[in-house]
Amino acid sequence: MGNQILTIAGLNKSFNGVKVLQEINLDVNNREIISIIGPSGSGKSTLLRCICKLECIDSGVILLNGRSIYQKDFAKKPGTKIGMVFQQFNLFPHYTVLENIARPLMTVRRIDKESAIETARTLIRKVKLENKEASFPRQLSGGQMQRVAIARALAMNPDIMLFDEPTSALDPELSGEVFQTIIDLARDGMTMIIVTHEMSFAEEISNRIVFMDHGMVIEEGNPETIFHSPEKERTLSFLKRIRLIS
Amino acid sequence: MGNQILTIAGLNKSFNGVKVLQEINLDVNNREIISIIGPSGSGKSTLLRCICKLECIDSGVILLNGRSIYQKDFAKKPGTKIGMVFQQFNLFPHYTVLENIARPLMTVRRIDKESAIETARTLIRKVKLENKEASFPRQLSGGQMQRVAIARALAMNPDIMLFDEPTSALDPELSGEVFQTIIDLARDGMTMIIVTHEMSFAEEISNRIVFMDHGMVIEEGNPETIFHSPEKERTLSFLKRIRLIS
Amino acid sequence: MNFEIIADNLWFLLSAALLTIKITILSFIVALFISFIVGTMRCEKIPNSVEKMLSIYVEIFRGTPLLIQLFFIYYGLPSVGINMPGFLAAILGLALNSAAYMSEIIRASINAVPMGQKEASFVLGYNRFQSLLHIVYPQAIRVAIPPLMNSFSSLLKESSLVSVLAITELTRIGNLIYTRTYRAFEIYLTLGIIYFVMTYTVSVISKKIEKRINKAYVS
Amino acid sequence: MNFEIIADNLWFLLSAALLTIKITILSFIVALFISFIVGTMRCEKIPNSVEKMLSIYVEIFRGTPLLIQLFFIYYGLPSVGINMPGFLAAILGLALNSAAYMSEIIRASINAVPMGQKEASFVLGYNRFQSLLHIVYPQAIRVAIPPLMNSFSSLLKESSLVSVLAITELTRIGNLIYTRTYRAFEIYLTLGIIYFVMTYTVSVISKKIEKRINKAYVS
Amino acid sequence: ACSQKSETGMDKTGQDNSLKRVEEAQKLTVGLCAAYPPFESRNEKTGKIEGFDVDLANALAREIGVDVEIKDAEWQALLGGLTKGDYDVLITCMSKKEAAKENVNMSDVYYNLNDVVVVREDEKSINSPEDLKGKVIGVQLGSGSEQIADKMQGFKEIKRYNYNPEAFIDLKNKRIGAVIVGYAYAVNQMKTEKGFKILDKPLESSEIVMVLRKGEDTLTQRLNEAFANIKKNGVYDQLIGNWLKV
Ligand SMILES: Nc1ncnc2c1ncn2[C@@H]1O[C@H](COP(=O)(O)OP(=O)(O)OP(=O)(O)O)[C@@H](O)[C@H]1O
Ligand SMILES: Nc1ncnc2c1ncn2[C@@H]1O[C@H](COP(=O)(O)OP(=O)(O)OP(=O)(O)O)[C@@H](O)[C@H]1O
Ligand SMILES: NC(=O)CC[C@H](N)C(=O)O
Ligand SMILES: [Mg+2]
Ligand SMILES: [Mg+2]
Repeated sequence: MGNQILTIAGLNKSFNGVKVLQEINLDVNNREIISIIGPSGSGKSTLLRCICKLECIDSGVILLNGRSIYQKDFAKKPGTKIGMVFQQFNLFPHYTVLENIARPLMTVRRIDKESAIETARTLIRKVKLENKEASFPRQLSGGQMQRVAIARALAMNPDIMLFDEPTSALDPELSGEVFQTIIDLARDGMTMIIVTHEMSFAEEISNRIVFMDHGMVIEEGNPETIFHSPEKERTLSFLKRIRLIS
Repeated sequence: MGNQILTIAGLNKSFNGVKVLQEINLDVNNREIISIIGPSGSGKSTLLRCICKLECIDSGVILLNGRSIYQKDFAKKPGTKIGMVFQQFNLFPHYTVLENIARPLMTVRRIDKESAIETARTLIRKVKLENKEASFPRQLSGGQMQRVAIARALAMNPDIMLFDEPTSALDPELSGEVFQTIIDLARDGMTMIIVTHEMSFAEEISNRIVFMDHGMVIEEGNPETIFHSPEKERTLSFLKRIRLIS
Repeated sequence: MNFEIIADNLWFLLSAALLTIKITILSFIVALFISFIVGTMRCEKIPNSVEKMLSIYVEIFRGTPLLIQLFFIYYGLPSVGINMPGFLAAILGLALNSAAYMSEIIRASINAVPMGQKEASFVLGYNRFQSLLHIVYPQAIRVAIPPLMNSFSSLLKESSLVSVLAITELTRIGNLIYTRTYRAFEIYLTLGIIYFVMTYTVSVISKKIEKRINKAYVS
Repeated sequence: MNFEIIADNLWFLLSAALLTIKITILSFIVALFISFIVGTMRCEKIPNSVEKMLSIYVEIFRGTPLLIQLFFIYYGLPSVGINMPGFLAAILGLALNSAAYMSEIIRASINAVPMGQKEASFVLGYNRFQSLLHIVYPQAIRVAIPPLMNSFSSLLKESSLVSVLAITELTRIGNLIYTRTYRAFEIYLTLGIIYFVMTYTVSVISKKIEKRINKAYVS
Repeated sequence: ACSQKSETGMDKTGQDNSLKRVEEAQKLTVGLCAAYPPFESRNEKTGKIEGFDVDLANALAREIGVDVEIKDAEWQALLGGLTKGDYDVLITCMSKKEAAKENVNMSDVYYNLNDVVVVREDEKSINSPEDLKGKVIGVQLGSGSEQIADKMQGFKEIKRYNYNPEAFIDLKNKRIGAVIVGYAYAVNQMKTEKGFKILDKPLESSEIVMVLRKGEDTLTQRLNEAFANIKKNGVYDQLIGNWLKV
């Protein structure tokens, strides 16, 4: 329990009276990699958005390293930073690749320009975009954009990274490079929650799979169990449908 | 020769200096049904558009019932009317189904309202949309819209009907009803030129198939020959590609 | 504060407002007429010289202040033999000015009608004019109505400028009352309210029409 | 026709045109400032009462004629103790009027920035203000520049109305020469040309800027 | 540019038919600018235009045996309007100097009006016209007072208003130091609005006339006769008593 990094308990969330998340309980240990799967509209994105405070919640607790994310000075304490990677990348179009990573450091962390650029360069190397640092997002491929987005999130030195379908907006050929970047991160020991529809990727990378439906966690367990001998009927039928399509 | 309804000879057409139709010769006999096939950009639509004077031509002759379509009083003589059905239907959105068919009769032919409506009703029955006559186009399915478009063209009592990919904008389920309408027309003895990518339909309905590529008629002949033992290499490779896809 | 003056003159103010409305409606009708012709012509194939002339008309009237246009028409034109009463000059000036803007609205609305509509009507045998009248206009108008209502509002406000041509519409009546009473605050406040009520009414009507159009298009 | 009068007064006219430009630029700057504040506030979560007030401001200034607004500010407000020189009243009137329109442009431009941009910056730890300054504005401005240039042109033309506050800008000088010479045709024609040259210049610059922006966005 | 003038003043033979025209129309059209009490202004109670000039016009018309139509117009537009043919005569407290800008006919002088300097009651620094040096003064655009002001030297600035009332508002609000205006107006002004005083020493005297189109001598003569009559029969003095008694 001592290495539990994220704790979600009794989380409820509704939009205009419609329950979208119901009594979610989820613990994430340090260095753990969790994939969330489930049909469209099951609340996966909403869960991630609650964790990074893009949505406010109706009830429940979300603790990061033992501190409620709703504490006033939450983001200022060490060990309380959350990185988020969006399906649509959401790079800043008016910044170059380098600026996309360095500027937030300067603006939010008040780090001086030189160190910010240095950090940014290190991360650009990490996602293998050395020759693109002066490019603008519109000059990049989707896969490259997503890798920049990952580097940008990493630059803030987060304790946990959230990925919301990081490859859904990409052509299959481009998904590979993004997966590789995430796998590299896993190797470095980053704690991650990944929402994805790519079952083989989820199976390969995760310590744990969480299956959601209708705003509830239906089943969770190790990839082996969930993908090959799930307990619940609903999980099984979802997996069947998904495999049919892909 | 006496029953040749449409004669195209030495037709050339270019857009901004780019040749789109080159030395097209095509004769259409009365009651004949011709399908034009060919790859995208080969000039099929442009050919139809030249025949119905939506495009002007660079050189060549187009005769309908022996009269040049560019003669001054062309459209006023009997036996010189051309019907056209578009891929995008182009129904008039501010008219009901009934009005779409009756109004052109009233405006163009100066037929009085009662007779126009009567004619329109007959045609609506023919395309089996009796219960839709008061609907607006936006309230119809694509297949229904296309049938109204066919009825509208028929109302002008044309000597020949041109169809430019009449089902390309439709879901496969809806294509059937449009094909059926065209088949009914064929049975009534209407002369038709049909541009289509639906090879099996073309094979079933046509007396003759014309294969075009790069603005030229590459090969023509009866469906049997063209589809099963074409002479030209290009025809063969086109048909192979098309079959692969569908 | 002394609103007695307003009470005393309310009747005059309201009848002047009526004149303002009359001027607005008249010039709007003229502008509508001009803008339909100009806007339509600029969408059709017309001789290059005519197109040039129309575009110059639009550019000039959009590129210079209405006030100057009014002065020019009323005070300037008589010296080249074109002499008209103030009321006519006002209507003409407002209409020519608005029509320059409105013709661009009409043009955009006509261009918003899909090409296929014109083609379909042509193939059915409509001539240019019939196609325009029966097929293009009815569809273009739906697109044009909201911005045209907006033009109407602008015209209502801009009609205040014709007070400089000594037409006793709302603004000038305000000025005249003010000459005798010096109660600028009360008078201009009242004028503002009257104008606001008028433009607000227009915008309410406009929203209703828009809603009805959208509804008709969606259902 | 007698354009000697114009030649005689050309210097006069051009220096008045300079004042017109000065008035326009000054009020544009003030309007820009107001419209950024108003437009931004109306995009953010603000107390309902404040939102109401801002929307009333916008509606009133868009719903009444500028002429009345100018009269009210200059001649009306002194009676409630707000007394300012004509130049200031002119700038203020023009700016408040334009800002009402421009704030809607700013609002639309901010809303045109995809929600994801604000969310991304929020997740990275930007506060509201930083997000606005570093992420939202730079993107909104690209969208806003063409319509804002248009507002500038309108302002240039509307500045002719401040002649009623006895400010000797271009239109007033024209009137002055007119009452001395009665050569309305030549004078107002010249005024028209000067205004046209100014607005035309603005529109040329505006098109250049637009092109550059589009290029930057496409390449 | 002068050709259009013949359509009003002269008939085809170049004869002056102005009197005939008025008599035939049974109407004398009088142009004035109703922002100059007590000569002409709009009564804020009745909404009618009233004043010395209006009554004078009526008295003269009665002598001639025709009706009067009053047309209100901008001061700056009056002379232009007269030449255009909008009015038969201007009776609007216009001085010879004001009218001389245009080639016009003038009647006999019907009033002598001093121009005076008006200042705030509490004004200490301006006691005579000489004190106006270095001050901002206000006048009505295009008026005789403006001409006087232009002739005098040494002002800081001359502010030219569309109407005198605006000048007085600015005077009251201390935006300017003095207003130069006709004596009668000044007196009337001080009846409605307290807080001003007139400097004892008048500036210049202006001869007020009726203004007609150039060459319309018959009408000018007839008006002069009529004026002589009402002066003789006491009507004129009565009007003076009604409007211009100080
Ligand atoms: N801002 C919002 N307002 C109202 N309803 C919302 C909002 N965002 C999400 N919802 C609803 O909440 C439910 C869960 O949405 P969510 O996006 O979390 O699903 P998801 O599992 O991420 O689906 P997908 O796989 O399609 O991304 C859906 O029914 C959705 O319509
Ligand atoms: N209005 C036009 N202006 C310029 N080029 C045109 C125009 N219309 C068609 N073309 C060109 O002419 C060529 C023939 O076009 P056309 O539409 O006739 O082909 P098609 O055989 O109908 O193709 P598809 O099967 O895609 O409909 C194409 O290269 C097209 O780009
Ligand atoms: N009716 C008028 O406005 C008269 C003007 C007057 N002559 C003046 O000097 O101001
Ligand atoms: Mg989602
Ligand atoms: Mg085609």
